[in-house]
Order: sequence, then structure tokens, then C-alpha cells
Amino acid sequence: MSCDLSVEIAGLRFKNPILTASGTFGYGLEFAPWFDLGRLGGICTKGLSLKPLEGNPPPRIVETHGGMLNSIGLQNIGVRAFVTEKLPLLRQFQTHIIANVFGSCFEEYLDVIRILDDAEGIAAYELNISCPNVKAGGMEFGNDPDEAARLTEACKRIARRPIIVKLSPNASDVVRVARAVEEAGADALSAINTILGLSIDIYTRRPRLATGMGGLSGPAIKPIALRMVYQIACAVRIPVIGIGGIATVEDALEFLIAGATAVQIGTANYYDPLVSIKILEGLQQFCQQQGITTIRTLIGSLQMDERLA
Amino acid sequence: MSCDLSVEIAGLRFKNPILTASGTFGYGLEFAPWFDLGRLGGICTKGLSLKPLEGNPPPRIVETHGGMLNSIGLQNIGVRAFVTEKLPLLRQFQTHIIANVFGSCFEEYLDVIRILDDAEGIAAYELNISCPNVKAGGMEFGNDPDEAARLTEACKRIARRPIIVKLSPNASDVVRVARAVEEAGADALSAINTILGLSIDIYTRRPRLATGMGGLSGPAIKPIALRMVYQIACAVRIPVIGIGGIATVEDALEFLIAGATAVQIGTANYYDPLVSIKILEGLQQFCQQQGITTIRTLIGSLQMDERLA
Amino acid sequence: MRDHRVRILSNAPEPPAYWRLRVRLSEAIAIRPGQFVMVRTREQWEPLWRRALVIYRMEEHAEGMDLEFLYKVLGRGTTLLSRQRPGDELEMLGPLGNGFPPNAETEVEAILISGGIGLPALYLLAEGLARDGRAVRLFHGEPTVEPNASLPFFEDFARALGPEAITLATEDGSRGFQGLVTEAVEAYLQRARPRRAIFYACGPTPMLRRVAEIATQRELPAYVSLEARMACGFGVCLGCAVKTQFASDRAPHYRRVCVEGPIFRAEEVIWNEL
Amino acid sequence: MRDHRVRILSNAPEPPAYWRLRVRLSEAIAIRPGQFVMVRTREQWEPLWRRALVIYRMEEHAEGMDLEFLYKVLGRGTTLLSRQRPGDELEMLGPLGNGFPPNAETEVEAILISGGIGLPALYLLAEGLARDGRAVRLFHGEPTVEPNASLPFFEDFARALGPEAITLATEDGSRGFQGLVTEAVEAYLQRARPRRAIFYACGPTPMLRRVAEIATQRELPAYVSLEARMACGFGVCLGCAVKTQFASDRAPHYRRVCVEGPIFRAEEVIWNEL
Ligand SMILES: Cc1cc2nc3c(=O)[nH]c(=O)nc-3n(C[C@H](O)[C@H](O)[C@H](O)COP(=O)(O)OP(=O)(O)OC[C@H]3O[C@@H](n4cnc5c(N)ncnc54)[C@H](O)[C@@H]3O)c2cc1C
Ligand SMILES: Cc1cc2nc3c(=O)[nH]c(=O)nc-3n(C[C@H](O)[C@H](O)[C@H](O)COP(=O)(O)OP(=O)(O)OC[C@H]3O[C@@H](n4cnc5c(N)ncnc54)[C@H](O)[C@@H]3O)c2cc1C
Ligand SMILES: Cc1cc2nc3c(=O)[nH]c(=O)nc-3n(C[C@H](O)[C@H](O)[C@H](O)COP(=O)(O)O)c2cc1C
Ligand SMILES: Cc1cc2nc3c(=O)[nH]c(=O)nc-3n(C[C@H](O)[C@H](O)[C@H](O)COP(=O)(O)O)c2cc1C
Ligand code: FES
Ligand code: FES
Repeated sequence: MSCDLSVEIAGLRFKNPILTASGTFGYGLEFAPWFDLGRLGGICTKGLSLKPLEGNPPPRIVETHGGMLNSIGLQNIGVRAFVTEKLPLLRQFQTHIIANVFGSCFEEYLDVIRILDDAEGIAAYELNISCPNVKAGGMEFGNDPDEAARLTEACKRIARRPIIVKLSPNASDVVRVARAVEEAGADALSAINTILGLSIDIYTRRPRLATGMGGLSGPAIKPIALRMVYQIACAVRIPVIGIGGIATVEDALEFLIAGATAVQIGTANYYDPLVSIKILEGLQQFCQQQGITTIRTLIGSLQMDERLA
Repeated sequence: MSCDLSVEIAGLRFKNPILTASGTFGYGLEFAPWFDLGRLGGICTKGLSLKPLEGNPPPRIVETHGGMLNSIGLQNIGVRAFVTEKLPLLRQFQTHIIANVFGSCFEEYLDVIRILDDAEGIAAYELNISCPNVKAGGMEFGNDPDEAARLTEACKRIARRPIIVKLSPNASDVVRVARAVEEAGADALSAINTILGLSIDIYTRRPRLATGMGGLSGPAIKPIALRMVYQIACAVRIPVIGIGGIATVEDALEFLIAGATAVQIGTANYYDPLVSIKILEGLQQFCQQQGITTIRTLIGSLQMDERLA
Repeated sequence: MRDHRVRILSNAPEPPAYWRLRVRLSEAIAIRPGQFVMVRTREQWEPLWRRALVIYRMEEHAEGMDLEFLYKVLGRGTTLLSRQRPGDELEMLGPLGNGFPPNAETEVEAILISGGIGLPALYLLAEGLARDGRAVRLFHGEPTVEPNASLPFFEDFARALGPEAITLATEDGSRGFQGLVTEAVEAYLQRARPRRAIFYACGPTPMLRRVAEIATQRELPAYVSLEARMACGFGVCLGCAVKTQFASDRAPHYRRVCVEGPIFRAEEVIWNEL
Repeated sequence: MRDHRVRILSNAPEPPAYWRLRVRLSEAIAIRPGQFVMVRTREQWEPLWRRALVIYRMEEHAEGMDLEFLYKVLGRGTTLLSRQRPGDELEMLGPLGNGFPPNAETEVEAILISGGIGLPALYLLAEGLARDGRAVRLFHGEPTVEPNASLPFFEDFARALGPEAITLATEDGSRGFQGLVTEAVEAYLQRARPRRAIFYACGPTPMLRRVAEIATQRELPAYVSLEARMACGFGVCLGCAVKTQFASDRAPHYRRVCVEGPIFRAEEVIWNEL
């Protein structure tokens, strides 16, 4: 008997909990030669800003043990080009398109959402709050619970689609931010974005990334991401989407058991473009083997000794 | 020409900047069959508490990609047994012995230091502030800048040897804690301790560690540790000892360039008991190749674009 | 204890479900039965930890010493090991652990009990006891064995003990005794009623626990070889702790499988905290 | 573009400082000169990223197609690759990248310039141009070459172009022209004064930059094959960006080496932002 993999997040039904993470899956279309995108639970687009962004000077990426640092600089074609050039092709696939949104100030987030609101074929917005807030002197929006909440509220007020807030692990206290944005009306959360890291070229004595520090992703961060997702899922009532170092079906299962309603696959897409489908098939297989008839019984099923949590 | 590797920390001269990290090098003596301990710059002992501690139930460790989680539970023979059984043997080696100290309340830290103060052959104390503070409801001392500062001050007041405060990466804002303990009189800092993480057995749906979460260490955390050490070194005037995922001489060099005056080798000792000596030899070789006559020119030599820092 | 750079002589699968690895050391070293090594391949970055393998057999010769291992491919470490070829080098830390105690008394029958990949821990012990002229029997359990498969490890033990001293138990009855290996042992004890006996066991925890129970019931001494996740293998990570109690008057406390073990007296192990 | 599971036929060191890898695909695929693959070994957990290798040579046959690569062992990825043996399998994503443009004009002499491990990018191009009856010369630079070493890659090119069309330059003068390969090219241009020529170059950035300068000075077209750190190789990570400018009236912007490259027109590359 096959397992019902569908889950509900923010009033949307996802056919399965396997999504792909923003910035690691292009605009989706790049993967169409590899497999039917309609098999995925959902696709998070590359982060979209009001104006096209050129991104940072190279080198932009560096490999680390079990992971990578990136400082792409949020390069993207801009929300308008996305709507006219990518979305018409993308929405033909039977999957949820989640538009990942960012700005350098409040108004920019709102402007991007307004433009997307007028377009067809988007299921929800994912707010990337790990972005330097120009008005607050370059501090990330995601660092401060109050500011994150204000941004969420402002977006909720105008958006005609659900808002997923993507949390930054670099926040002083990610659980407090989670609670604050939940209270501000977020429909769901996703966590985690990349963790701030550094790598140095010992010969030039300069950072290996042109811009200095960068965001760490990949299997290396999985135990940290899993811990945070567990802590967040315990602290809020809205659904949490787990992200961070997922490379195998076991990884995905750990996040679901820890309390994630769905997961996003990121860095692993780079070294294996078929990884999300392999994980999906592995999930189906695991449930069959274990006699699990609906994936929902798995979600949040972690038995954590109360004294230890 | 051979390079002068000596560095000064807290008024102590270390013959070289290669130290071994607390909890990963036993009481030091376990490594005496492997090499002359006198070659090391220093040795940080297993964490010492007032009473012997049995530690946590197994499983206590689990491997992750590029790292491991541990929840040993600070098992140790107690400070008195250390002084009578281990120290007399250990102090015969020509290296600095740094006693790693912890307690479950202020007084316990002080009691441990008092006992050590009466003993010969210890160079400095390293305060492990990543310990659950029983009086503050189990919160780590290291999470709160004020509490960390109060602890540091209290220890400084009584200790007749320098105090190194070992910072927790799980603090909301490690740089604030660093500044607070500097102000409170710390002679030096060491960073980082392990990062809180989680790993789940998908079959039993329980954490893979008996106690739930654990501390992540190993190469996986290096980019994060390096970033934190850089940020801390920029923010304080006292010396910083870099720790976190160091496994090769390149890793050690990155920390020195980022601003660490010395480094500690941790998890790598487990899978290669000779790693600290290999790193020491690699360091000597690198300096020779690069024509570096004193390691001190390397320390903090990172050229970070000011706009990016 | 050293970190030996060893060269692989052979590394190939062997029925029913193991791999046999043979390596050459450039010098002969002293090894006690039941001791192990921590091994990794060259340039191994992942997995991080070395893997524990008990020394199955050894042979000294003019050029040094050959060691043999029997292992099961389970996860990353053993998969990587299985892909190494003759000529490749391994890094091998050892010998480690306490090993089996020498058997002082002569009139005692040694009953060796293994389940699955517990088997290799017992060969050097069996060989040594047989060499000393002791009575030795081996009981080995497998889930299933191809009826016509040749079992090279069987021949190893048969050469050392004689084929009549060996009993194979399979859970599905595909070969030998049908049932658990501990049931085969009990059947033997019922039948043969050895006057004095001692157990040496290595295998999955439920098997060891059953061995401990039988030993208690019959008031026989028993040594068990335990497994634990190991980061170092030489006593410094404290990761491999098991709770033990040495004498009823001392409080139970943790001991390290890698240093104070892997061999423990069965009654010292606190089984419900494993 | 597919993720091909390929079998290694041979993998061995070759002078002066490379390894040659030959693999078999079970099907023939269309490949343009200068295209590359992203490769990893089986069960490779570390390093994470695949490594980029340009397709050096290819041969179609009844069972599919054999591909050859020439690589230099630098770090983790290439060390791991060099330890794979005939019979082992690799995972190979490709073909990737734009490849060299077909040369439309017939009267133009193709001048191929490579430094070190830039060489393999040029073989299929050389072979194709020679097959079409074009004039082709290869200039290849090495830091040093053993005076008596046989150079198999030399023979590959000699078979395709004739030995007289190839110039080897060594920095230490150990063999062939003494000096940088770009100096050898300039000497040739001085001497032979070809009426119309086009450059195709692959090698270290300083060499490519010099080729671009010579091309500008002499108003010759030049194509260069660039390198960049690549996480994916198929256009989605945006990690491999280089700054380019297409026509003087358009603003410079980043292009991906893995999709819009690795071959660029030299004048489109903004060299001081590499
Ligand atoms: C002292 C000692 C001696 C040993 N000697 C030998 C020996 O001679 N031969 C030998 O083959 N092994 C021996 N082992 C066990 C061996 O070390 C492990 O099998 C090995 O570490 C597994 O490594 P891996 O990387 O293949 O598996 P890992 O990737 O580390 O994990 C194994 C996988 O299998 C699962 N797994 C592990 N154990 C079990 C289990 N008992 N049941 C079900 N699933 C499990 C894990 O959850 C994981 O998914 C010994 C262990 C010790 C402590
Ligand atoms: C499109 C493309 C095609 C390629 N084709 C080939 C090919 O056919 N053959 C081939 O051998 N290589 C080729 N390369 C380069 C090859 O991909 C790299 O050499 C390889 O990724 C190195 O991987 P590694 O794991 O061995 O080294 P890594 O561990 O990733 O790093 C290499 C080590 O060497 C250092 N290093 C890297 N580059 C340099 C440099 N230029 N100078 C000095 N030190 C350096 C690094 O800092 C590091 O220490 C190609 C690259 C690209 C982008
Ligand atoms: C190169 C790169 C670019 C990314 N770009 C974005 C982005 O534009 N918006 C965003 O919210 N997250 C972005 N991320 C973060 C990922 O979506 C994901 O949260 C993170 O990489 C952790 O997951 P992983 O370990 O599976 O990669 C990016 C990550 C990488 C590696
Ligand atoms: C098993 C284990 C036990 C540890 N015990 C202690 C301890 O008692 N006191 C302490 O300050 N740090 C302890 N640490 C932390 C290390 O000293 C070090 O800060 C950390 O592991 C990061 O460095 P690494 O990645 O090189 O291991 C322990 C780490 C491990 C892995
Ligand atoms: S494995 Fe490290 S102490 Fe036993
Ligand atoms: S390598 Fe990923 S976009 Fe080019």
C-alpha cells in the first residue's frame, strides 16, 4: 500500500513534503531537463528583488569540509523579469511555486509582493529575512525579533497569498524571532538559512570569498539546523519547513520527525541534480517498509525525554 | 632559518601556539606513549569539577558529516584526584598545563580553583562557561554576558593564576560575552566550545544521544568557529585562542591569520593521536617556506576589506 | 600501540555475508586474543572516525606479520573499506583493548559463542586454547546460510578445533541447528552436561544478554566482548562508556569499552543500561 | 546532459605531471570541442562538489563511446580520482558548457595556445580543424620537462596535426623553446607573419591575459577557455560568475563560466576583475 505523502501548510496542500530551497534550484526551469518538476511538493525560487541585482564579485563560493560558503550577493533577474520570463513556463508544472522575496528596506519587500500578487501561478511567498537592512545600518532584518515581526505584519497586511518567513540562524535567538513572527501573523516558517562563516587563503591572507564572510550550507550544518528546527517547532503552532544540509532520505526523515511539516533540499542539488527525486522515492519506500500510511503520523513524532528538551 | 613559534598569552610564554583542547586529550598522560608531550605549546586538561562526575548514560557520541555530537556529561575524576594522581606525572613535561574548570554554580568554580591554586605545575585556568547553571534554571553561564562577567570577576578575585574564559558559540551574542568577560578581567579568551546540535534515529524516533541534544565539533564547524574567532579578536584586546575543527596545518594557520594567538586541537586527536605534532611540524615547515621568522607576524594578519568586516 | 601503515594483501567478500581483509605489517607485534584495531583508509576525510575491527587471525613471518579481519559492510566506513584493493594502504591503530584473560584452570571446557559478525573475536582465543590442549567448543549463529555455500571461516575454526567441536545454528534452519545460537548452547549443555565450563561470547547484545542469563542460572563464569560507538579507541573521548559494577559492594560506574574492555565479565555488565 | 555512470578503462600517471583517465559510456553522445563534465567517484561524501574536467579525446565504437581526460592532481578531488582503478565507476554529468564556436572562415590559421593543464581543452578542437583541412598550430607551455621523457600528449597532437605544427615551450629551457609559451607565440608571429590568424587558448589566467593583449595588439580574434570554482556546473549556483562586457555600448555584467562559458571571446572578459 502506498503512503499518503501529502501535507498542509498555510492552507495549501502539498502533494509531498519534498521542496527545493531558494537559490539552489535556479528559477526551477534549469531542472526541467532532469525530471518532471511536477513530482516535487514545491519549488522555492531564487530570491527576487525589485530591481535586477548583479551580485557580488568573484570568488563567490568556496568548499569546506561537508559544506560550502557562498556570497552570491542575491544576484537575480528582478521580480518583473521573473513574472514575464520565468513564471509562465514554471506554472505549467503541477507543483507549488513559492516565490522567495527580499529587499533592502520594508518598502522593497512590499513592492516585490505587490508585483507578484498581480501574477498567476504562485502559491505563497517566502520572506528571506537574512538580508542586510540598509536602513538599520546593514544589520539583518532577521537578527531582531521586533523588526522581523514588523516586516511580517506589513507583508501580511498587503499580500493576497500566504507568507512563510524564512529564519536566519545568525539571529541572537532564533526561537524568539520565530515566536515574534508567528504572533505577527506568519502562516508558516522555514528554517534555516545559511550560517555565517569564514574561510581564509593562507597564502594571500585574504578571505577566500571576495566579500569576506559568507553563508555556510551543506551536510556540515545539518545537526545544527535539525536542533533549531526542533526548537522552533516546539515553540510555535504554525507549520515549520525544515532546511539545512539535507542530502539523503534519512536526513529528510530526521527533520520530519523533529517536527518539520516539509523540507527543502538545498546545496545537495548542486552535486546531484536528481537528489530531490531520489529523496522523494526513498521517502515513499521508507513509509512502505515501515507500514506508514500517512506521512503526517511521522511529523513531530520525536520522543524526546521531557527533562532533556 | 627556523621560525620563532613562541607566543605570549596572559603573561605566559608558550613555546609554540599548538595546544590541545579540553576533553579531547584526556588528562594528557594518555598521549605520552604517542609523543613527547613537552613538544606541545600547552595542554588543556579534561574539565575538572569539585566532585568526581560519572557522566551521562550511553550512547554519548554520534558521528555526523564532518563532525560529531557528544554528550559525555563532563565525566571526570574530580579536581582532588587530578591533583594527586595526574598532575605529579603531567607537570614533568616541558609544556604549559592549563586546567579546564567548571561547576554548576559560582561557588563550585571557586572551590575548584582554590584547590588547584594550592598545587604546583599549572600555568593557567580555562573556565568552561558552557555549563548548565543549576541556579539559573539550567541556562548556560555562557549565554548571558552579565553572568559570564560576574563569574569571571569572582574567579579573578581569588585565583593566583591567569584566567582564560572559554566562550560558548551557543550564546546569543558571543562578541558581547567576549567584551563583558574582558572587562571583568579575563586574561585571555578561548573560542569556541561545541555548537548545540541534534541527531535522530529514524527507526526508533529518538535522539541518537541518550540525553537528547549534544555538542557539535570537528571539521564541519570550522568556518563558523573561524568567523567567531575573527569577530572576537576584532572586538577585544586580550589574546584569543582559536578552537573548532582544526585538523590540518592549513586550518591552524587560518585561525592564526584570523587573529588567534594560539590554537587548540580537539576532535582530530581522536582519529589521529599524532595530529597535534603533525600540525606543529607543518607550521614550522610553512614558516620556513614562506620566510616567516616569527609566527607573531602572522597573527591577525588577515586583510579584510573594511567595508566587509 | 602504534599507528601502523599496513598494506592490503587481499580484501574480498566471503559467504555468508562478510568480507575478509588481509594486511601486512612490517614488524611483528604482540597481540592478545580479542584485541582490536582502529582502522581508516588513506586520505580518508569522511567518515571522520576510524572503525573498530577485532583481529581475527595472525601469522608471523620473516617480513613481519600478516593480520586477517572479517567484517560486515554496514555503513560508510565499511563500504569504503570494502572498496580498497590489494596494494592499497590502511592506517591501523593498535592493538587496543584488554583482550580475553588467559585461562588459568586446565579442567574447564571453553564454550565459545558467537552471533554474526561476533565470530572474529573468538578465533585467536580458540586457537590459543586448543594449542594449550584445552577442551574448546564453538557455537556460531547466523540468520541464514546458503545450504551449499562453502564457509571459509568454518574451515579456519575446523582446522584449529576439529570439525566436531563446531556447531552452526541458523535461525531459519537453512543449515545446522535450527534456532538461536544460545538455544544450541543450551541443548548442548543439557545433553553433554560438562562438569566445569566457561563461556566466551561475542555477538549482538540480545545474544550476550542471554549468554549472561544462562551463565548466571548455571553458575558458570562468562566473558563477553561488547561493542560501542567509538571515536578514539584509546581511552580519551569517553564516548564508549558502559555501566558496570565490579563487586556488589561497590557502586556501579562507567567503564570504557575501548580500554577496560571490550571484554567484560558478564556479571559486571549492567545489562538494562546498555 | 545526463548523469552518466561510466566505467574506468585506465587511469595512470603520465609525464610531465598529469594523469590520463579513460572511461567507457554505454552510449555515444554529441560533444563539442571544449566542453566539460562534472565528475565524482562512487560513494563520494567528501569533497562535496564534483570536479570539472574538460573532455580531452573521444572515440565512438560499437559498445558506446570512450572518453579520455588529462588531469593534474592538486587537492582532495583529484587525489581521490587518481586513486580509482580500472573497473571502478564514476558519475559524470555532461557534456556541459558552450564549447568552441565552429570556425566559419577557411583562410584563417588557427593558433592554439595552452599552458600546463590547459592543454586538454584544445585537442578535440585541433583534431576537428585539422580534419576540415584548416591550418593549425599548437603552442604548449610547461614549467619544465624531463629531457628524455616521452610525452604521450605530444604524440596525440602530432598524430592529428603533424609534428612540425607543434611547439613546446619550457620556462627553464629544459626542452623546446626557452621561455613562456606566449613568448613562443610572439616569436612565431614575428617570423611567420600569418596573414590571418585566430587564437584559441586555455591555461593559467596570466597566460590568458597575455594572449588577450597580443590579440588586441595585432587585432586578431581570440577565444579563451576560463576556469572558475564550480559547485554545480549547470548554471544554478551562480558561483562561477565572471565579469564580461559584450559590446562597448552595453554595461558589463556577470556571466556563468559553466553555461555561457567556459569559452569566451578574449575582449569580452574584464581581465582585472577575474
Ligand atoms: C571492539 C570492536 C570490535 C569490532 N570488530 C568488528 C569486526 O571484527 N568485524 C566487523 O564487521 N565489525 C566489527 N565491529 C563493529 C564495527 O566497528 C562496525 O560495524 C562499524 O563501525 C560500522 O561502521 P560503518 O561505517 O560501516 O557503519 P556506520 O555508518 O557507522 O553505521 C552503521 C549503519 O548501520 C547501522 N547499524 C550499526 N550497527 C547496527 C546494528 N547493530 N544493527 C542495525 N543497524 C546497525 C547504523 O545505524 C548505521 O546506519 C567492532 C566493533 C567494536 C566496538
Ligand atoms: C571548465 C573546467 C574544465 C577543467 N578541466 C580540467 C582538466 O581537464 N584537467 C584538469 O586537471 N583540471 C581541469 N580543471 C581544473 C580542475 O577542475 C581543478 O583542478 C580541480 O577542481 C581541483 O580539484 P581538487 O579537489 O584536486 O583541488 P582542490 O582541493 O579543490 O583545490 C586545489 C588546491 O590547489 C589549489 N589550487 C587550485 N587552483 C590553483 C591554482 N590555479 N594555482 C595554485 N593553486 C591552486 C587550491 O587552493 C587548493 O589548495 C577544469 C576546470 C574547469 C572550470
Ligand atoms: C549559493 C546559495 C544561494 C542561496 N540563495 C538564497 C536566496 O536567494 N534566498 C534564500 O532565502 N536562501 C538562499 N540560500 C539558502 C538556502 O535556500 C538554504 O536555506 C541553505 O543553503 C541551507 O540549506 P542547505 O544546507 O540544504 O543548502 C542560498 C544558498 C546557497 C548555497
Ligand atoms: C567528547 C568531547 C568532550 C569535551 N569536553 C570538554 C570539556 O570537558 N571542557 C571544555 O571546555 N570543552 C570540552 N570539549 C570541547 C572542546 O574542547 C572543543 O572546544 C570543541 O570540541 C571544538 O573543537 P574541535 O572541533 O577541534 O573538537 C569537548 C569536546 C568533545 C568532542
Ligand atoms: S572510544 Fe574513546 S574512550 Fe573509548
Ligand atoms: S558552477 Fe554553478 S552556476 Fe556555474
